[in-house]
Amino acid sequence: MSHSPDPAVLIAQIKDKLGIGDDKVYAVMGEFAEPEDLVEAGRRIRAMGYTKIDAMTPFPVHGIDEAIGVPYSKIGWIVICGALAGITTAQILIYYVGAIDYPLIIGGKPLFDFTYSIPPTFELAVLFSAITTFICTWGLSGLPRLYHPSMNYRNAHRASDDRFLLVVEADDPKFDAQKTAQDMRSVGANDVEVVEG
Amino acid sequence: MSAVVQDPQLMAVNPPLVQGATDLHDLTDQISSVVEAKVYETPLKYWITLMITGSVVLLLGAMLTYLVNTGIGVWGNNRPIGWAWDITNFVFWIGIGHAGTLISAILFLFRQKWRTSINRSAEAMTLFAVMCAGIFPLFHTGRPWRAFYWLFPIPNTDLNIWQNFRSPLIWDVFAVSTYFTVSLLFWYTGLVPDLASLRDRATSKIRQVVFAILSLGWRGSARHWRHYEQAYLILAGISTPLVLSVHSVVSFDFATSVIPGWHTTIFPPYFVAGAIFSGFACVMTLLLIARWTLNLQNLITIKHLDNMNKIILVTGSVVGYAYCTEFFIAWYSGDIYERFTFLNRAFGPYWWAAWAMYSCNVFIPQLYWSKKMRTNLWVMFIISITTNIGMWFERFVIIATSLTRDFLPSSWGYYSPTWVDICTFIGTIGLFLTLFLLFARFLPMIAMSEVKGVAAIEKHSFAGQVEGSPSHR
Amino acid sequence: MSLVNITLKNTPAATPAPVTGPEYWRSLDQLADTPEFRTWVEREFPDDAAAVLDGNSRRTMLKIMAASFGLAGLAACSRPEYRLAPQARGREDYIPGAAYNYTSVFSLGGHASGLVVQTYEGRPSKIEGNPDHPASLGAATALAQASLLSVYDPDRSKAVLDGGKQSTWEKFEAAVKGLSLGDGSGLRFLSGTVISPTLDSLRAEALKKWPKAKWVEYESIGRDNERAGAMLAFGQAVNVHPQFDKAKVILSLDYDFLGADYPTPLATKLFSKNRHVDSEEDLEKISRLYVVESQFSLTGANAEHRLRMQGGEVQKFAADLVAALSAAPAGNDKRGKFLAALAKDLKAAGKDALVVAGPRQPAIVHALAHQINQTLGVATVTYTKAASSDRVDSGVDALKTLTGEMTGGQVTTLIILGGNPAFTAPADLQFGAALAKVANSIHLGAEDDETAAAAKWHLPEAHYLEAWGDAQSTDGVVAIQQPMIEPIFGGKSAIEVMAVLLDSKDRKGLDLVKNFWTAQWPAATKENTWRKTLNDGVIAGTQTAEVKVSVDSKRIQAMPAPAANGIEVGFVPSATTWDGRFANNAWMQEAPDPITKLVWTNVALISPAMGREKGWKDGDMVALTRANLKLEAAVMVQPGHADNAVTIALGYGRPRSGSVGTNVGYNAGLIRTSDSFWFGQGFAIAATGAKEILANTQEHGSMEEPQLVAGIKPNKRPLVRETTIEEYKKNSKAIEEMNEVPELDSVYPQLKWEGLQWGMAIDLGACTGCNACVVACQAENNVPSVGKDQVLRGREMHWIRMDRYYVGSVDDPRAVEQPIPCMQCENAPCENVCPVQATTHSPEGLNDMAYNRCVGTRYCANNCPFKVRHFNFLDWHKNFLERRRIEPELMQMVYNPDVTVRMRGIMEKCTYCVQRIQEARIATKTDNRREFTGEGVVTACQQTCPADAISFGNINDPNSKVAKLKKQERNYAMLAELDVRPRTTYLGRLRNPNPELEAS
Amino acid sequence: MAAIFPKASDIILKVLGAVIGLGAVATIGAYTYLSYPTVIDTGYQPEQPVAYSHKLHAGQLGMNCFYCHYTAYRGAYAAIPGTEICMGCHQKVKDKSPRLEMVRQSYETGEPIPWKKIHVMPDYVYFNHRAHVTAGVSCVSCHGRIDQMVEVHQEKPLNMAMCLACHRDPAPNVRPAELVTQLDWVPDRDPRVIGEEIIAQKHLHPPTNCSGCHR
Repeated sequence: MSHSPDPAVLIAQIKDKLGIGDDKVYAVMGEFAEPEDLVEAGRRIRAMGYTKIDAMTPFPVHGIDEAIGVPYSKIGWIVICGALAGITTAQILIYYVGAIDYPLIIGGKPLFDFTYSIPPTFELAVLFSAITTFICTWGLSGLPRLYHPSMNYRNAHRASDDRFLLVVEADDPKFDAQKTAQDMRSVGANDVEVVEG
Repeated sequence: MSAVVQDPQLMAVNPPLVQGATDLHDLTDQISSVVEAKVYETPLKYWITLMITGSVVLLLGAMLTYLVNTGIGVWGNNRPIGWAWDITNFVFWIGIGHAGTLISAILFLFRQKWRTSINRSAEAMTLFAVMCAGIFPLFHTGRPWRAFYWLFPIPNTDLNIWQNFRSPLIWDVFAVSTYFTVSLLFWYTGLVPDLASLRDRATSKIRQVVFAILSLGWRGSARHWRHYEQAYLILAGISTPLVLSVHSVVSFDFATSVIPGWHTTIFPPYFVAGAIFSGFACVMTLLLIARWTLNLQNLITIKHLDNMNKIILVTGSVVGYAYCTEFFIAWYSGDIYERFTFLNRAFGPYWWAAWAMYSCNVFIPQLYWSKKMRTNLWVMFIISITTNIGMWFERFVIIATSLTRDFLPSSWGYYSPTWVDICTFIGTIGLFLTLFLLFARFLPMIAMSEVKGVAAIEKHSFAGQVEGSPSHR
Repeated sequence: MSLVNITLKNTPAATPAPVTGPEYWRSLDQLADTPEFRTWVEREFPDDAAAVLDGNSRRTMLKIMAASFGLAGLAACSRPEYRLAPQARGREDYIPGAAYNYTSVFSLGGHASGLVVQTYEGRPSKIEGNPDHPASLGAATALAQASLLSVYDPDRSKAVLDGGKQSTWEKFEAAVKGLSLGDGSGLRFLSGTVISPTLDSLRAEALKKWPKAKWVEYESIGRDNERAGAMLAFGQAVNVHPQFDKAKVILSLDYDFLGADYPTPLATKLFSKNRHVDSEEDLEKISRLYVVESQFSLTGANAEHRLRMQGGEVQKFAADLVAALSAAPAGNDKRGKFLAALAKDLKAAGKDALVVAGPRQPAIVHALAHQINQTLGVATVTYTKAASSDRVDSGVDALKTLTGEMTGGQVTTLIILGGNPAFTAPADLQFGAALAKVANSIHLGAEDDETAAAAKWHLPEAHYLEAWGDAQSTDGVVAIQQPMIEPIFGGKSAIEVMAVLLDSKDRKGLDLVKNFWTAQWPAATKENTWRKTLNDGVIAGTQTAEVKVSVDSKRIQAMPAPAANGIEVGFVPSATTWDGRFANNAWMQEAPDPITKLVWTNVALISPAMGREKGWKDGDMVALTRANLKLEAAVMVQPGHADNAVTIALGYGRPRSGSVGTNVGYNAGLIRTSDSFWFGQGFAIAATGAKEILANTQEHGSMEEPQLVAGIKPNKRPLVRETTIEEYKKNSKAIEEMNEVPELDSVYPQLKWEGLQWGMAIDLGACTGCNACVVACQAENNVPSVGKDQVLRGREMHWIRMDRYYVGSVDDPRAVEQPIPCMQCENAPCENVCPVQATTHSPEGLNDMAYNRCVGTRYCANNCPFKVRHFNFLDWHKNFLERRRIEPELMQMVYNPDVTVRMRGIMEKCTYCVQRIQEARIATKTDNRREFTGEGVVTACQQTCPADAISFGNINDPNSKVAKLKKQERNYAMLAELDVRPRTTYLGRLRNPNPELEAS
Repeated sequence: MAAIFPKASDIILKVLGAVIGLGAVATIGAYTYLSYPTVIDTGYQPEQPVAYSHKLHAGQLGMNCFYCHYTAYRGAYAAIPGTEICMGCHQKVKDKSPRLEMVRQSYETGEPIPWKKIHVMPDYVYFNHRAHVTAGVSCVSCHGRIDQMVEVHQEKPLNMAMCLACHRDPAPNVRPAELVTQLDWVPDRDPRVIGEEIIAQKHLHPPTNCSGCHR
């Protein structure tokens, strides 16, 4: 038998979708003083079967990605497309301008020639790839954003200073606030906290 | 938490790049304290310097206004010397800029850890130098109010006329604007994690908000870092050929012309070498000043300076080699005009400029063969200055002396600058310094996250656990 | 980190930010008067705002009309309101904006040259030579060209002055009625050489009315010596007509007939005639020119052989030559050799020889020249009877007598018809002072000048393009002087003033002239003849018949050799300001002297030897003194100048001229005396220690590179190429081979230039370097004058310039001249580098320049191997007006409406007069509806060239002259090795030296 | 540490971004349209000192354009006729009309009638009416249907793009020269074909290089 869903629930769902829902558990977070410990702990937490793990560090810690299973970045491929776009744009622009839209005899040279189109083409390729890179970096990292639940963690501000945070997010199937906090402590995390937001 | 170990023997063989900082937090403190200092906490000498340079910027504004109101005639340019100080300064500033990119990009690719403490300021320097450079191509035109948009291929419903892609000047427009954009993105990308640190350290609400926005909400999450590092690597990768191309294109302005002394195939490599040369000299000057005014001895060590001096020595010699080649070709080509141009360069009315450039760029840097000289602060300061002077003269010699006496003796002429020429150049120097001082005071002058990475390695380097800097895999 | 813990007491006060963007426009707005206008101009085309607001733009007349009908006060639309003012009762079939040509005539120094004047909306805008006039043959001199600018000279005298106070013509006429002249014993007339038959008739009338009156003719630069010489030789007044084109061997005794000594193009026309080489035979026609002179004149520069000596030694030389013709002379020095070879050559030439004497040489030298010509039995000179009246005294002596009478008080009324005697009269006469003693002195003059200041009455003289008149050239042909425009400042011409004095019934110039002439014609055909005359510009059948004359050698006494004591100072007419009447003419002031290349000044020219001896450099100030006379002037070392001699041009240093000419240069008149009118001995010269900066348009005077490093031989650049006829006969490739060009290959496919293709060939053999093309181009293309300070900065704007290179030793060089317009390169290096396509190539091979697209990077100019591109570093037109504090309207009227007036910040250059090409194209295609093949296009420089050295046309048309010339073997392109493929090519110069002298 | 921004801020951020983005696009679009020559340059219609109706004279009375603008086929400028041309007719026709007061005055005094200029070219552009009219370019091509305008206004942008368009492909705008003043002319065949024939026969090749119009 079916019944129409309660509107209140619906609204709550929509609010959640928009990210302005009521506070709920985001993750369990803990901190480490040394990168090595973080890597080690990460490896172990993952071994326990957690999949939604993240780390917050003041500098890129070597080996953490493998440890907590963050996939390799795809930016490179996108940028190559950017570069190709730059090259085509330049070639088309120069050809159109010189040979199609307003052909003029200049210095007895042909209306279009590969030789003199090289420098602008190269520059445009570089420009396009640079811009692509820049946009992708933030886009893929889900930035810019002003609010993030992790910021409610007591020591979040030290993640950009001298602390190395380990995060197990709530939408992890294996997640259970008490249990997970337990595991975190067991791998040596300090100030373990269930972070809401 | 463990301190960065200072083992005496190790210090001897391989002094750590980050000294004095007891741990990561201390390091953050040291670097951020400059930015977070209250107005009165910053040394007075800083504010005084800023006031002086600031007033020079006003001078620049006045000069440019006068120029646009009255015409290029207020400069000394004439027929045949259509380009003089304007383009000289343009090339000079672009050249300065290059070292920044090279330090941050090429040294990065070559895994030179020692770059970390200087690359931020070097990149900033690039930006400011390119800004100064950009002033000249725009304002050297007779009708800047037209030039600034007729030089870009903006679709035009009224005229249906476009740019001439055969012209090296259009290549310049593309190269320089690309160069500025890329440098800016590169610099900003590197800045974001540090901005995040500042945000997290901020005590006042305003600072928090400002830095929160500037840092784009950076959390240092592993998911950020993986893209970030990739991006940084790519940007470094494309900046390297870019920086080479930019100065090659600048050199095309001359190389593709028909004027003896300009029409030379050696120009691209020669200009690039010169650019690195002058750029490193300029970085040197700035670092030494910063080191003095903001007491950064711990962060900018003698080792850094020594390495840079080695590069200055090498590039200086490359430039010297280029000079010799030019003369050889002039003689070997048998072209009477080419021949005369180079005789005229060394012994004509502008002999003094030529010899100033030979001495400053080739002879003086040879002192750096001795380690004593390379590590003496005063020596390196003076040489960094003479090098910049020398490189300015190089551009002037190439541009002006080649034009003074070209093909037809009837149209030979002589150029001497007016007070407006001089003040405009001084003005750009003021602009450059002002921007740099503001940067040094209001943004982290040293890439914290990177230094921390290095520090973390340093700590383990003698324990033999490290495979290269963590800032890339 | 050590922190100095202090608090800042004084935070830096914010300095007011510099003026930015919008301000800029406001500054321009000072020139416009209405906000609407400004906003519109900015919106519509800010780049030309300056031009428009300056009112420097073309179609100025429309604009001015518009302005006068009130451009202001229209808040309605964002768009400015242009008003159109059609003539309410216009002329039938008058087409606004179209050019109308009228004939007229230009008189100077006793010579007349016929003109064709182009007018737009009733304002003269360009002067050309009248092909039907015997003294111009279609060409016009630089001075004639520039006389156009004087029409619009805002410094011209604008009102009748009575004792310096403003008055009116009516008052003057009343005053004239009041004069009691009686039999005219106290009445004197002073005028320049009268060559106007109408004025002559009025003169006769006046002398009849006042029998005791006297009429004195005085020209600072005139033909008195020539006349006296003829008198002396032939015992009667004849005009001498040397036929330079018929002569094979020519000797010029200090006669700069290619330059300032001959104020019409005729001499150059004739001389250059047989220097055009189109075939083998033509090689034989090339004449051989010997010149004996003190200054290094243009004629000397063109001479095969030149002997420099003091002006005073010339008569000795002439006498020796007479002797040498009968008995071979002794003497083995340069002079001796020269004399011997010359005598031999002259004799060999026989009837094809020609000896001419310069107007600065005394009568005796002219007489000797006539004698030699007669002895040689030359067929190269003709004589015509000169009109002369015994009631007229002319020359310095006449003026001396007159001033005597004036100081003596015999003269109660002096009427000065034109000219500026107070400035031009010899210093010892003290004319100014004498003039002040005359009770009723009436001065008719173009400027409120030195004479006007001293005279009681000053009357503004109408410019010759404002007034009716006529002029007779030396061979008798009369041309009618038609006005192009009403007198702008209400001036009157000499004949009109005479009419007032004589109280004749005709008062208007037109009536006077027309009635004078029509009276002599059969009544039936009066009108037609008159119309025809106006159309042709000359009155048919007025040529005076040749006369046979013979020299009476008894009259020619052996003259005492002049005592050579100390420095000789010679005075020469200025090629730019003549006797000073062009001092206020910016075009002439900025036209470089053909030899010295100086602008905006004259100098004391000395020989290199003298320079070395005294240790003087260019610009050192010296004092020239004799008795109580003193002149301070800057010296310039002139290669080829005679030793112990100083030459200084007249016509500079005007103490009372306009805003252009006042106190520019040095007034040679201060030491010019009636006894040493042209040259004199016994001057002392000493450096004053001061230094003057001289502005010239050419720094380096030789094709040879300067010696920079001992041991490295400087190269000679093959720019101007010349060879001797002998060489050329031996090897016709001689010219071409002077520059070996490597095999040229381009990475780009070469364009095919098919159909109509423009090109130019300049014959360096014919070109004498007279500057006419430079000024013609300036007039045609609205080329601005920039002033001395800017020339010093190397910013002169002439689209075609005259390069001068010395050849040979510095003490005794020759000089070659080379006009340099834009080469219109097929592979134009300037086009490649322009970022905005402001300069591109037309399918007809023109290097187009779109001024309104140019942003002014100056890259094109840098990359131009010939440096023919000129940049508007400042707003030249505006600057010029501001410097002269005058209303733009007037100066604008001189502009050619078919050429854009360039604003500051943009590049400009020669375009082969593209406006003329387009006009011709439209004319052809609209009138006879057929393909335009390029016929009938004549560039401004080509049209005015007295030497016909410039040919222009379709190089793809095998029958065109230019195509034929370009096929010649002496045709070469400068800097061919650059593969820029210039469309302007040069024809190598062929010289005809005397083998005997060439060796030495 | 507490978050600096409230939860909702990211939504606001996104919305803000979207608004700014769309705004930018809209602005550019609007600017492009408003700065489009056909928009800004056309439609200028000042009030003339004399209420002269082209619709009446050229349209209904069917007077030939060249009757008044006779310089159009003889010179560079299609000049406004002198007052005497008006009076040629109006001495007899409507010789008392108060609306012609100014015309009569001008004829008597010789003071020109201050007509207002509508079709203005920049000073650096050289357009020659004679060349175009004799080539067979009709008045209508640049001035529109003047014969239908009571008060004349500018119909075409008269900008460089417009000139170029025709110079590159003149055929559609070329007609037999004697028909140039027939603004309402309807060709019996494809005008392009007619144009091409005339172009071939008159050797017309309009320039598209700079010096064609700029000197």
